[in-house]
Amino acid sequence: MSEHTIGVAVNGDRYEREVEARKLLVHFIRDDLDLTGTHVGCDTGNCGACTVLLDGRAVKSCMLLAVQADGAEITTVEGLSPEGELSPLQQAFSEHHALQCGYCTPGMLVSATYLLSQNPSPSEEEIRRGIQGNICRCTGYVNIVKAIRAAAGQ
Amino acid sequence: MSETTVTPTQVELEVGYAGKSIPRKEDQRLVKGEGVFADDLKRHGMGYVHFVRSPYAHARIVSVDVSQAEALEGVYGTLTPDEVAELTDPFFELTTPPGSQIKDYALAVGRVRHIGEPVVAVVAATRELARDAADLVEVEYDPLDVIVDARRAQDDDAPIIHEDAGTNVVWSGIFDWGDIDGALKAADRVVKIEELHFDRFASTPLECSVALVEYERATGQFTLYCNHQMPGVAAIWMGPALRVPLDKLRFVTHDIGGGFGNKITTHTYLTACCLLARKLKRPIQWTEWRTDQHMANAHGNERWFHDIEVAVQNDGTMLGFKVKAIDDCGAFPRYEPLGCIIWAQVTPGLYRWRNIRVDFTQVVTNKSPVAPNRGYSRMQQLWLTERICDIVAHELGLDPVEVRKKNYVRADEMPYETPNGCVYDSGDYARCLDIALELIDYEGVRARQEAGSGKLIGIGIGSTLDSGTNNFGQSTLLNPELQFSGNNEVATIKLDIFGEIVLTLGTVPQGQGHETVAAQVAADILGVSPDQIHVRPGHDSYWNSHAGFSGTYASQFAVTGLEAVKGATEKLSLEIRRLAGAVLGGADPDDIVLEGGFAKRKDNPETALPFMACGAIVNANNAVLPPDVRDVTLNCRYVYVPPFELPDKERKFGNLTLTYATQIHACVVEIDPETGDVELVDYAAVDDCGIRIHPQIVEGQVHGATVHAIGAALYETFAYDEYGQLLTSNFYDYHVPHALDLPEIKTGHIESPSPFSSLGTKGMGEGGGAAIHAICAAIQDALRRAGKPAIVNDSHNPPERVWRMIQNPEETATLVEVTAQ
Amino acid sequence: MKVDGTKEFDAPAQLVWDVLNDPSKMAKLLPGVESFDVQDDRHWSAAVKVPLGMGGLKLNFKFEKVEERPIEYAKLASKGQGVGAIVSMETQFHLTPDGERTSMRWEADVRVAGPIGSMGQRVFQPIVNQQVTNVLNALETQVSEAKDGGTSGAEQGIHAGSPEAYSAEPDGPTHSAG
Amino acid sequence: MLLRELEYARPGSVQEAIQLLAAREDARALAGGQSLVNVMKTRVAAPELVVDLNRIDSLRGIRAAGGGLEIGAMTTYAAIVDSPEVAGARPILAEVARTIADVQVRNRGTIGGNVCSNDPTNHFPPLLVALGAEFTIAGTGGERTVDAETFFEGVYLTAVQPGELLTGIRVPPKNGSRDGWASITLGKDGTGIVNVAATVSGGTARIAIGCVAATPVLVSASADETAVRDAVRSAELDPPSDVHASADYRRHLAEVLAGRAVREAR
Repeated sequence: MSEHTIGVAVNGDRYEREVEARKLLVHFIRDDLDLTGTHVGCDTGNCGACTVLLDGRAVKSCMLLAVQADGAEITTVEGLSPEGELSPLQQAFSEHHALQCGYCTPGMLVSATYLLSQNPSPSEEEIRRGIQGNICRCTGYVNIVKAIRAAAGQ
Repeated sequence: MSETTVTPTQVELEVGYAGKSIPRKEDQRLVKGEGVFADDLKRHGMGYVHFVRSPYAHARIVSVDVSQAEALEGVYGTLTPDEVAELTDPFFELTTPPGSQIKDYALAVGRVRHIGEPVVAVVAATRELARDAADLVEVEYDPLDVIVDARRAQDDDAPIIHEDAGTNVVWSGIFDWGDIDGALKAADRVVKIEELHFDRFASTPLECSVALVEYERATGQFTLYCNHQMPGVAAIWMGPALRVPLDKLRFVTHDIGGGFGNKITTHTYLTACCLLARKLKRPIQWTEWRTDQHMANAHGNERWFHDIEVAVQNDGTMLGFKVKAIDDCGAFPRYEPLGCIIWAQVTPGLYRWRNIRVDFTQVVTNKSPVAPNRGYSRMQQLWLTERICDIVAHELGLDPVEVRKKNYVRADEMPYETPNGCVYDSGDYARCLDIALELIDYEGVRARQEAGSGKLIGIGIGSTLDSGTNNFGQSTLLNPELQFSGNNEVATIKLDIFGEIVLTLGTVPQGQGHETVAAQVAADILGVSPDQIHVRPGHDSYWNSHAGFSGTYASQFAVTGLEAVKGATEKLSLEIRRLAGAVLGGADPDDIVLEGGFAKRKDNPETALPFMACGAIVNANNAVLPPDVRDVTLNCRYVYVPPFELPDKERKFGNLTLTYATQIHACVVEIDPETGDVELVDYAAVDDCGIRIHPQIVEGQVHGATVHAIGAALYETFAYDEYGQLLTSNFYDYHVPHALDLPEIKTGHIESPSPFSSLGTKGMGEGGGAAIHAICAAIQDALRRAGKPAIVNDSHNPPERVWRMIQNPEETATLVEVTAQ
Repeated sequence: MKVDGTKEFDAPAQLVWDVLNDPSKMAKLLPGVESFDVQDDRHWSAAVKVPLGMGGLKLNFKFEKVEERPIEYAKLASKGQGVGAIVSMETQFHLTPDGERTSMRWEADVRVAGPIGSMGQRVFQPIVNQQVTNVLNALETQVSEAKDGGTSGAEQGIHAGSPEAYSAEPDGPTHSAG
Repeated sequence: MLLRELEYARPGSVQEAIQLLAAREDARALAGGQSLVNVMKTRVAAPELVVDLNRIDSLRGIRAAGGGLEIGAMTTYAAIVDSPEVAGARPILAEVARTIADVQVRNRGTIGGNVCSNDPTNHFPPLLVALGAEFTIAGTGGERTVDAETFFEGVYLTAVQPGELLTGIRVPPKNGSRDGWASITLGKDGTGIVNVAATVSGGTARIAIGCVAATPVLVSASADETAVRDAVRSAELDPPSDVHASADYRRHLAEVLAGRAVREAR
C-alpha cells in the first residue's frame, strides 16, 4: 500500500493527513475531512456535484487523486460564506428557488462562484456555459440561471 | 403569461401564507452544504459493502467462491446467494399466478437475469478494500439465451426467464369500456397504426441509493438510515422476507437527493444490508455507484403499442380506439404489475372518447427491473393518446390544434366521468392550450414555416394529466386477492413545553419543499409565521407519524400531505382554544382566536394566553388544568383518508385517483435536414394544478418534469444490445440535459380548484411527460410540412432516427392505414 | 461483434495448418501474451495483456479447439476473464490450398461482457480490428518462418505498441453488425 | 470510483519523469487525469505506478514561434481558450477547446492528455491532423519528432512508446490558410459522434475526420463543397456503430460535416 502525507488548506483550515495514493480527492474531503457538503453524483466525472475550487479554479474532485492536492488551497461549499451568513449567490439560489433536492447545489454554487470570479456580469449563454459541467435533475436549470443573473446584479 | 414570483426575503408576520412563495425552510442548510444526505452518515466500526454483479444478462450460476475475498486483510465478511436463499423468503409478488411464482431475492439465487444483478456482497473496512475483495470473488456462470425485445418474450422458442413461473408473462388482461367495435363500424374512417414504441429511460436522481444499516442484537431491531422514498412499502416487502415484524425495521430518512420514483424498489439491497449487519455484527454502509444505478436499480417502463385502431369522423371527432399494449418490466416485477393498471387513471387522455379497448400484457426481459418513474405508466398512455391525435390529424389533413380542441373534455363538463369511471375533477384544457400557443407565438411560427428556411420547423403540443392521490383499490383490478384500497397520509403536530410548534410529516420529501409548504398551511391555522413552526426534516418510522401509504410519490402531497397537516393542525388549534378558553375565564373555543403566538379572547383581545403558557401548562403544570380540558394533549395526530370506494372488479370500473392536474405544453423545434439534429428553440408549459400553496415550488416542479421529458425525447435512453448488455451505463452515453441543451422554459398557469380537496389543491409534480409528446408532435409536424409523410413512432428521437425519417419517410408512413367506410 | 476476412499465404496449406494448430506457435500470434500453458492438444491457456494506451487490459484466456477437419477447417472457442471484462471469442478458419499457396477465410465472433462491455461499444470494433491485424501479421511471420525453417522472426515479435503492428492491412477485417 | 492500489510519483522534471516511466513497465503518465482517472475508477486500467506530470512547469505553456505555436503537452484546454498567442496564430484551437466538455474539465484536461489517450471521440486528434501539427516525444534516448499523420496509431494508441513522454506539440503557422471545425455531439458539447477539422489553403482542403475509424482519417480535396463531399464519400472510412450512431450514419455525417468545416473555415 502506497501512503503519502499530504498538507492541504481547506476553507482556510490546514490539514495534514496520511492518504493512500489511490484515494480520490472527493473521498478525502468527505470521508477524511468530514466535509460532506461536497457530493458524489456519478462515477465518470460528468455530474459536477463534487466540484471544488483548487487553487482558485473549479475542478471535479472525483477526477483527482487526493495526493495530487498536496500543498493546494481548496474551497468547498462550506467555505463559500462566512459563518452564519449566506453569500449573494447562496441567497439568490434560495430566493429564486434554484434548488429542490439540494444535492447538486454545492457543486453548482462552487461553479457559479467560479464563473462570477472570472466574469462578473455573464450573459445567459455564458451562465449556461459556466454550469454546463453540473447536472441538476430537479430544476431544469431555469431558476439556477435566474439566480446567477440576480447574484450578478442583473 | 410567463411568470416567476420573486420572493421577498423578509416575511411580514401576517395570516395568509398559503398562496405565497416564501423562502424555503430547507434552503438554509442545503445552500451551505449542511444538508444531511444518507451517505454523509458514519458509524463506529462500520463496514462498507461492495456488490459483485453479474456480467451476463442471463446465466446459470455454476459456483460461487468467496474464500479468497474473505482471506483478504480488512475484509469483514461476505453474503452469498446460498445464505440469502436460506435466511430469507422471496419478496411477495403482487400479480396473479403463474407470474406470482416468480422468486425475487436480495441476491441472485441460482441464476442471474440482467446485467449488473448483485450476486455476492462483500464487506470491508474501507470502500476501496471492499472493492478489492469483490474482485477476488469467483463466480462461474453458464450463459443462457437472452430476451431483450419484449415482443419476443411470448414466442415459443423464447427462453423462460423465471422457470418457477414457467412463462415470461407477468400479467395479462383486457380492459373494454363502451363499444369500440360499434364505434369502429359507425365511424366515417378508421385510422390503423401498426406499432408505436415508448422507450426505456429513467429520471436518474443525482443522488444514488444509499443505506446505513444498524442491527441491535438485544432487541432484534434494524435501523435503516437510507433514502428510500416509500419506506412503508419497503417494510411490507422486507418484513416477511427477513421473517421479522414490521416494527423491527425502523426507517430513517433526512435529505434525499431526488427520487422521482426511482427510490421505491431498493428493498432488495436494503435486505442484503440487513442480513450483513446481523451476520457481521456491525453497521453496514452501502452507496450505490452511478453505473450500478443505471444497470441494476430502476428504469422506467418500456411499452409497445400494436394494432391501434381509431374510430374517426370526417371532422376529426374521435369516438375511441383499441390497442394491444406490451409492457416490458425488465427482469423482476417488484412494484409491478401496478403499471398494468395505473395508466387507466388517464385512459382516454384529455379526450371525450367513450369507447376504448386495451389488451394489456406485461412481460419480463433480461434488462434492469423497472420502478415507478415520474409520470409512471400514465405518460406511456398519454403519449399514445397524443400520438393518436397528431397522426389522425395529419392523415386527415386537419390541424392538430383543432383536432385537440374538438376532442378535449370541456370545462363545462367537469367533473367528467371517463368511460372507466375515473372522475376528472376540474380544468379547462382548451384555455390552457390557447395560453401555451400564445407563449410560443403560434401564428408567428406558422408564418415562419410558410416562409421556409434551411431548417425544418415544427410545432408540437403535448396535453397531459397528472393524476394524483391513488386509490390503491385499483390493484384489485389486477389481482382480486390483494387487500389494498384507498389511500392515507399522516401528520402530527404538537405544541411543546416552551411553546415550540413541531410538525411531523408522514411524507418522505426528496426536494419538493414539504417543510415549507406544510408550515405555510399550519401557520395560517395557528396564526403564526411559518418560521415559528419547526417541521422535522425527513421521515422516521419511530415518530409514528405515518400510515400504510405514506410517502412521496404519485403527485399527492398537496392533497394527502396537506390534508393531513390541515387536519392535525385544526385539531391542535381546537385543543389550544379549548385550553385557553378554560384558562381565560371559561370562554367557548369558538370565542378564542389564535394570533401572533397567543390564544386571545375575541371579545377582549387583551385577555390572551401565550402559546408558551399553553405548552407549559399541559406538559409541566397540569395540576392547574380545569377538569373538562384534561384530555388536551397538544399533540395531535391526524390521518387523512380520501373518499374512495372499491372499484368494480368485473367491469374494471371506478374512480382510481382523486385529482387531475392539467399540463398543456407547446414547443417549436428546428431540424437540421442534413443531420437530423433537433434543436428545441421555444418551449412553453402551462399548468393547472388548482390552488397553489407555493407558486414558486409549483413552477419549479413544472420545470423539472418538463426537462425530464425533454431528456427522454431527445437524449436519454437505456439501450441494450442483443446480448442484454446495457449500452448507456453512465452519464457519457446516457446523456441527461445539461444547461446548454435547453431553451428558456416559459410557464403559464390557470387555477381550477379541485372540488375534492378542502384546499382546492391538486397533486402535481410528476407531469405527464408532456415534453415527450410535444417534441414527437413537433418533429412530425416539421416532417409533414416538408412533405415527408413519416409518423413519429418512437418516443425517443436521437439525430439518426430523425435523419432516417427524413431520408426514408415511407418506413414509418407505411405503419399507418386509413380506411373510409 | 462478428468480423471476417481472407488472407493469402505464400505457403502450402499443410504448413499453414501446422502453424495454426500448434498451441505454442498460436501463443506467439496473440498480442501481449505474458505466459502460456498447454494442457493438451485441444486445450490451452494464456495470460494476456491487451495493449491499450491507458494501461493493458489483463485477461486470463482459456482456449478449446472444438472442431477440426485437417487441413481445411478448425474452430476455436476461447474465453478471457479479467477485472471488468469477460471476452468470449469463437474463431473459425477455412483453408483452401492453391498449389504452393493457401487462401484462408476466417471468421470471429467476439463478445465482451462486464462493465467494459457497456462502456466501450464504439471502441471495440477498432480495437478488435487492431488485434485481428496483429494476429494476422504475426501469423504471416510464423508461416514464413516455418517455411524458412528458422525461428528468428518470431522472437523479434511485433511489439504491440509499434507502428508496424497497426499498419493498414489490405486484406484486413470487414464487419457485419452484431 | 474505487481505484486499485497504486504507487504515485510526482517528478519535477521531464528527465525524472522519463526515468520513472522507463523503469517500470506498468507506469503511466498522469496528465490532466480527466480520462485516465475515470478509466482507473473502472479498474479496466490499473497502472502500478502513476507518474503525475502536473508539477513539471516546463511542460506547460504556449509560445508563439515563427508564426506558429509551440504548446507544452501539459497545457490545459482553459489555457488554450484564454491564450492571446493562440488567438493570434491559430484561433481554431481555442474555438474547439472551448467546446470540450465543461469548465471543470477544461481547467484540468490537457492537450497532451487528449492526444495521448486518443479516444476516437476526442477533439484534438482530428484537429491537429488537419493542422499538420508535429509532436515532440522524449525518451531515455533523447527527443524525436513525429508528424500528426503517424502520431495516431490506433484507439488509445499513439507513437508514444512505454517509457516515453509527449512533451510538446508544434502547430505550423496559418500562412493565409483558413481553419474550420464541425461536429455532431450528443447534446451540446457532449460525447462526440463525428468530428471534422479542415484547413483550407490555396484552394485545397486538408480534412481530418474523427470517430469514423481507429484514428483520424485524412482526406484532401479541392476546397469546394461538392469536391469535399465526393472525396469523403470515396475515402476509406470504417466507422464504428454504437448506441448513438450506426456506421452508415457516421459515414453520412462525415460527408456533411466535412462540407461544413470547409465552408465555414475562417
